[in-house]
Amino acid sequence: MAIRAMNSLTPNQVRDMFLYVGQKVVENKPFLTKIDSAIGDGDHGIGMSVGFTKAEENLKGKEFSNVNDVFKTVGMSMISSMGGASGVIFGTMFVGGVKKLEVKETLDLQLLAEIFEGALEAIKQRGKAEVRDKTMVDALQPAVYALKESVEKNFSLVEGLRKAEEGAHQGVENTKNYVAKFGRAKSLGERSLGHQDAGATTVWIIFKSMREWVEEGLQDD
Amino acid sequence: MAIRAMNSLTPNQVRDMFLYVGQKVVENKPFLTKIDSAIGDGDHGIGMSVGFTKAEENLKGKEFSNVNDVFKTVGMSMISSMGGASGVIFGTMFVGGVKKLEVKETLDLQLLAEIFEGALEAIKQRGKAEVRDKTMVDALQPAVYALKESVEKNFSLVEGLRKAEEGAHQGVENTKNYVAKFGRAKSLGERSLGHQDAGATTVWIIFKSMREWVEEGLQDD
Amino acid sequence: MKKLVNNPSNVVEEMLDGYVKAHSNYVRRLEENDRVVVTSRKTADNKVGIVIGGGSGHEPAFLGYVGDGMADGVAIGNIFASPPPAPILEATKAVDKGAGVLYIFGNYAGDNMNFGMAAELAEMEGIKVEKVIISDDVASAPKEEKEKRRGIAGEFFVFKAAGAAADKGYPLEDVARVARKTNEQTRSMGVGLSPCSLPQTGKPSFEIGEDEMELGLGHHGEPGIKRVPLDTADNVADVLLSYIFEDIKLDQGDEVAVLVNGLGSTPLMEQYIVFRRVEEVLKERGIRIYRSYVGDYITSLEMGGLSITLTKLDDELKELIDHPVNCPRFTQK
Amino acid sequence: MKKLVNNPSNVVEEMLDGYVKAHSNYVRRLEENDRVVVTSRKTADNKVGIVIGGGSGHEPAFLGYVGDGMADGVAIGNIFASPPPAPILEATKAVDKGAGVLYIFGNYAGDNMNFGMAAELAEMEGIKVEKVIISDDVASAPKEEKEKRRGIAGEFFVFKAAGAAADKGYPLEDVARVARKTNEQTRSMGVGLSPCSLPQTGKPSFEIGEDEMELGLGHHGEPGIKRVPLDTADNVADVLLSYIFEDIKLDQGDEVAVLVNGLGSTPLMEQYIVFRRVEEVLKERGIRIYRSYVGDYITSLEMGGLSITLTKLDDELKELIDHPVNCPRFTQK
Ligand SMILES: Nc1ncnc2c1ncn2[C@@H]1O[C@H](COP(=O)(O)OP(=O)(O)O)[C@@H](O)[C@H]1O
Ligand SMILES: Nc1ncnc2c1ncn2[C@@H]1O[C@H](COP(=O)(O)OP(=O)(O)O)[C@@H](O)[C@H]1O
Ligand SMILES: [Mg+2]
Ligand SMILES: [Mg+2]
Ligand SMILES: [Mg+2]
Ligand SMILES: [Mg+2]
Repeated sequence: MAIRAMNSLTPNQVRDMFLYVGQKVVENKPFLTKIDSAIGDGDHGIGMSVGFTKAEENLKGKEFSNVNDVFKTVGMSMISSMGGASGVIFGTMFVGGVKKLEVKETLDLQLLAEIFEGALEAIKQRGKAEVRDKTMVDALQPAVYALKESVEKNFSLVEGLRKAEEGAHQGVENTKNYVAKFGRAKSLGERSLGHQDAGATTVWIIFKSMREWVEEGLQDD
Repeated sequence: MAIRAMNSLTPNQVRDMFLYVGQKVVENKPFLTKIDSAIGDGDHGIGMSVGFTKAEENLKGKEFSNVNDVFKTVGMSMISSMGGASGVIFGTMFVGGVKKLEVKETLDLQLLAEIFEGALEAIKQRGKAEVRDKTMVDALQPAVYALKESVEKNFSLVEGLRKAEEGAHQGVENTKNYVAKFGRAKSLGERSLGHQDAGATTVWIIFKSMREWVEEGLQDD
Repeated sequence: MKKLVNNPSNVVEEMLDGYVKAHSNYVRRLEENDRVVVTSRKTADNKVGIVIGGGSGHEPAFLGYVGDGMADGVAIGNIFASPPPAPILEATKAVDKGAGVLYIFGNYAGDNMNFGMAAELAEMEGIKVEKVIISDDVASAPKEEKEKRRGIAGEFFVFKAAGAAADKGYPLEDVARVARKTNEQTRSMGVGLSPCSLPQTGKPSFEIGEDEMELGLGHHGEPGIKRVPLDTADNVADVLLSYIFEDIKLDQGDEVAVLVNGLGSTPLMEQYIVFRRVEEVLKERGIRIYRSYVGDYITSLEMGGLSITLTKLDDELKELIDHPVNCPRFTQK
Repeated sequence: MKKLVNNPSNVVEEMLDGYVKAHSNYVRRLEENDRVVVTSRKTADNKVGIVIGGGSGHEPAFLGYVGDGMADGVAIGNIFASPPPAPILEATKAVDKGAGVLYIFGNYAGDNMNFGMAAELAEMEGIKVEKVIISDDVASAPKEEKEKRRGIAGEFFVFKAAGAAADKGYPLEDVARVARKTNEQTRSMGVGLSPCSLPQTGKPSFEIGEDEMELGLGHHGEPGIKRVPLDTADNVADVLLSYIFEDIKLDQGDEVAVLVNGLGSTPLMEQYIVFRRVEEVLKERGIRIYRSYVGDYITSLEMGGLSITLTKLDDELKELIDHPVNCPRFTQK
């Protein structure tokens, strides 16, 4: 059942979308390793792969009756398996937005914007990072703004995701101009300039893959 | 009181001769280090310097009434300060020959030959090394033979010492053709070929310096 | 750097496997979560539980300090990465005897967040939890911001004091108080000579010249205060101590516990040479060493270097420092 | 290699200084000879004295093993060089209580000669002395010539057993018998990954490629049996064990003590990973591990690598291995 450019997704489609996203993140492991090696400890690709592999284990073959549980499953898989700062931060990216959300049976652009806005808030609260601190927040925040703007402009789901992807990508580029304030890159000070942040890169890959899946109607079954 | 080419020495002259010998060995520390570094652990120069410095401490300014005590003092200084195999071996080179010797008040070539012959026996018994095992025995044995032959030929003290020096030197050269059987060089097997033995080199330096002192009538006071 | 490992992804699992096999009379792994090691020995009813933890690669810390008189459980992360909340929570449930549980961990973003989440979850399950965050590394932030400092070797003294307090039957708030006091009274300053490398990446944790050292190096290779030429043991001890003396008031007659902690590949010989100078300097200043510890207490794999830790003691802390300990990797009579 | 030292000629003196300052409740240096460290604790009247020793650079061996239930005195040589007879003799006089003294040392030319001379001198002074020479390194000579083998990490088990026997009041000949039996029943096999260097020369103790290891490497960098490519921890454990199994008959149901000994810079993590495999292999063969020890027991400064030691136990040795120990660098309850 390949539907091109769906405008809203069932819980099981959301599941499939994140299975695809996970696949893409795992494929990018060497790339993320290289980025984190330049100014971090080189384990970001490993960590994200562990998290998404755990998510795949917990999503695959399972039926979901609401959107909330899919997000929760992805987020909790990360939190429970990854460890480190990024386990909590990326886990919160999925859990944070649905924590107080009433049960939803379809995911449209408005809900997506709402969920990631909640996630952004939760991450900032948890990790205390703001834009310009050279973290994944630098990619997530513009992505969230793009989603919200797209809702206002009545864009389609795929259009909204493309805007978010572009926003995240711009955020990644911006991180090159910032001095790190969190994580291991922090202690490098000025030496972190010129390098993009690994976590921000992952955020961009996540939005890019979501857009691809929705656009192509790709499915994992 | 500089007497050229003395034919017999008083106990205090023997003392002064060994003070001179010690000085020469200490001067050769870097040379011995280099030799021991090639196939050993590089500490032979350090060790011999420690031993002769201790000997100097115990000889200097002291009056000796017999030859035996001078030899004993040098040997015991080494045994007590150096440690390792070479402390015992070189200590025995001085102690071993006078251990059972009756008290002597002058040192002539015959006594010298007798003392070092006893030393050679004691060292072989202690360390179980024979000629061709690439140790100091390879230098000491020809030196002892040369001394004995010189006694038979009625050579002067300085002539006898020169023959001993030559014998020791030939012994050092011979060690280059032997595979080490003792000490750390032992584990190198064939790789020790082409290198001279450090302890043999020290024996040569000792006889060479004795000859110099007797020849020049050098004194340390 | 060369490693004796199998699959680099499995080093933590396999180390834990080996560890509990070697010390089965002391500890066991939890069935609920295999990244948890808890004491298998009987402890007093109603004893406050102590859960410690952090990344792997610091062995004998942290797992080596689970045993009589120290911690009851440890949550084990990947190399140099905080454990997730799940093992922390499971450790908490396993060691709680109704008197509550104290978390002690170093001040790192990951540990803060994961122990923080675990504490929230534990409290949702009705377990009282207190957290004490260790910040002894004077190199990592100015004096006025001690709470921002990293936790390094001084963690050992906090485990020691809190473990003793719990063993003596102190209630949770007092165990936490004692742990906080120890942290307040503890200062560490380290020096790095050579890096380590992670099994998974093989990359050295930092670059350093053959005759340089890094003053204030962190336990994961974080840069310190400055890169200076390698110096003598005595001068290094003097410099490290000077940072500590500038940071905490120590007067004639004061008593301290001293820890000279090797980072992994620094021989005991060098650690004792440094300790010798520490003792000399403290004596000159009229500061009395009440107890001293020399050795690899909290390492960074095969990193080269060491740190000096001083903890200013009062009567209460002296009693706690004296308390016996029996752990797989630390015993005190 | 970088060192935290002052004058390289003084490293042993300064280490000893630091050591006795750090452990003044356990040990003291002799006034008669400052290269001797003896226990400062009360031991039973008429207890057989145990004097151990050898070169420095193997810390915690040998000085760390002077204390309750192990040795009474240690004679300390320069780095990797036997002590002279004088400190051995002084140690002997200091620890003799009339019941005689046992010397335990590794089978090296220097140690043999110096302990030998000291024994002669001690006997001239009317002290009964027995010598037990340890030769556990299977790599260093063929099986038929066990008496020519070097002593490496297995020395620890001999100290342990003899120390316990002396503590239990065995007479000299029995302490010596037990030490000899332990040596007979002990086999070690090591692997070297990276060299150390002497403070005085700075020269690496051996050369080795980035992906090589030396099977059977000696404790001073002596070449072993062969140079092979670096392998996984499990394969290395298997190979080391295979040499041991070929050398000593171990049948199903036999009981052994196991020591995985780090040479200096090999992280505990890797040592436990190797121990994990050792346990697995012994279990497969139905050999029971009675007690196990993992850690840096006898090192070679900052050398990289480790060794595996197995000691086949009978009832007498089991009792001795179980005996409590309280030393500055090793404690067993
Ligand atoms: N406090 C924080 N808030 C938001 N993101 C953070 C924070 N700390 C770290 N990150 C993100 O985590 C990424 C690093 O992840 P990872 O390499 O997996 O963890 P670690 O830094 O523990 O090695 C950084 O690139 C950054 O984007
Ligand atoms: N058994 C022995 N018999 C005679 N000489 C020996 C013996 N063992 C070693 N030597 C001598 O000692 C020398 C090494 O001395 P040194 O370097 O001071 O000691 P070590 O070998 O302990 O480092 C060798 O070059 C050799 O001449
Ligand atoms: Mg990272
Ligand atoms: Mg040498
Ligand atoms: Mg990390
Ligand atoms: Mg030597």
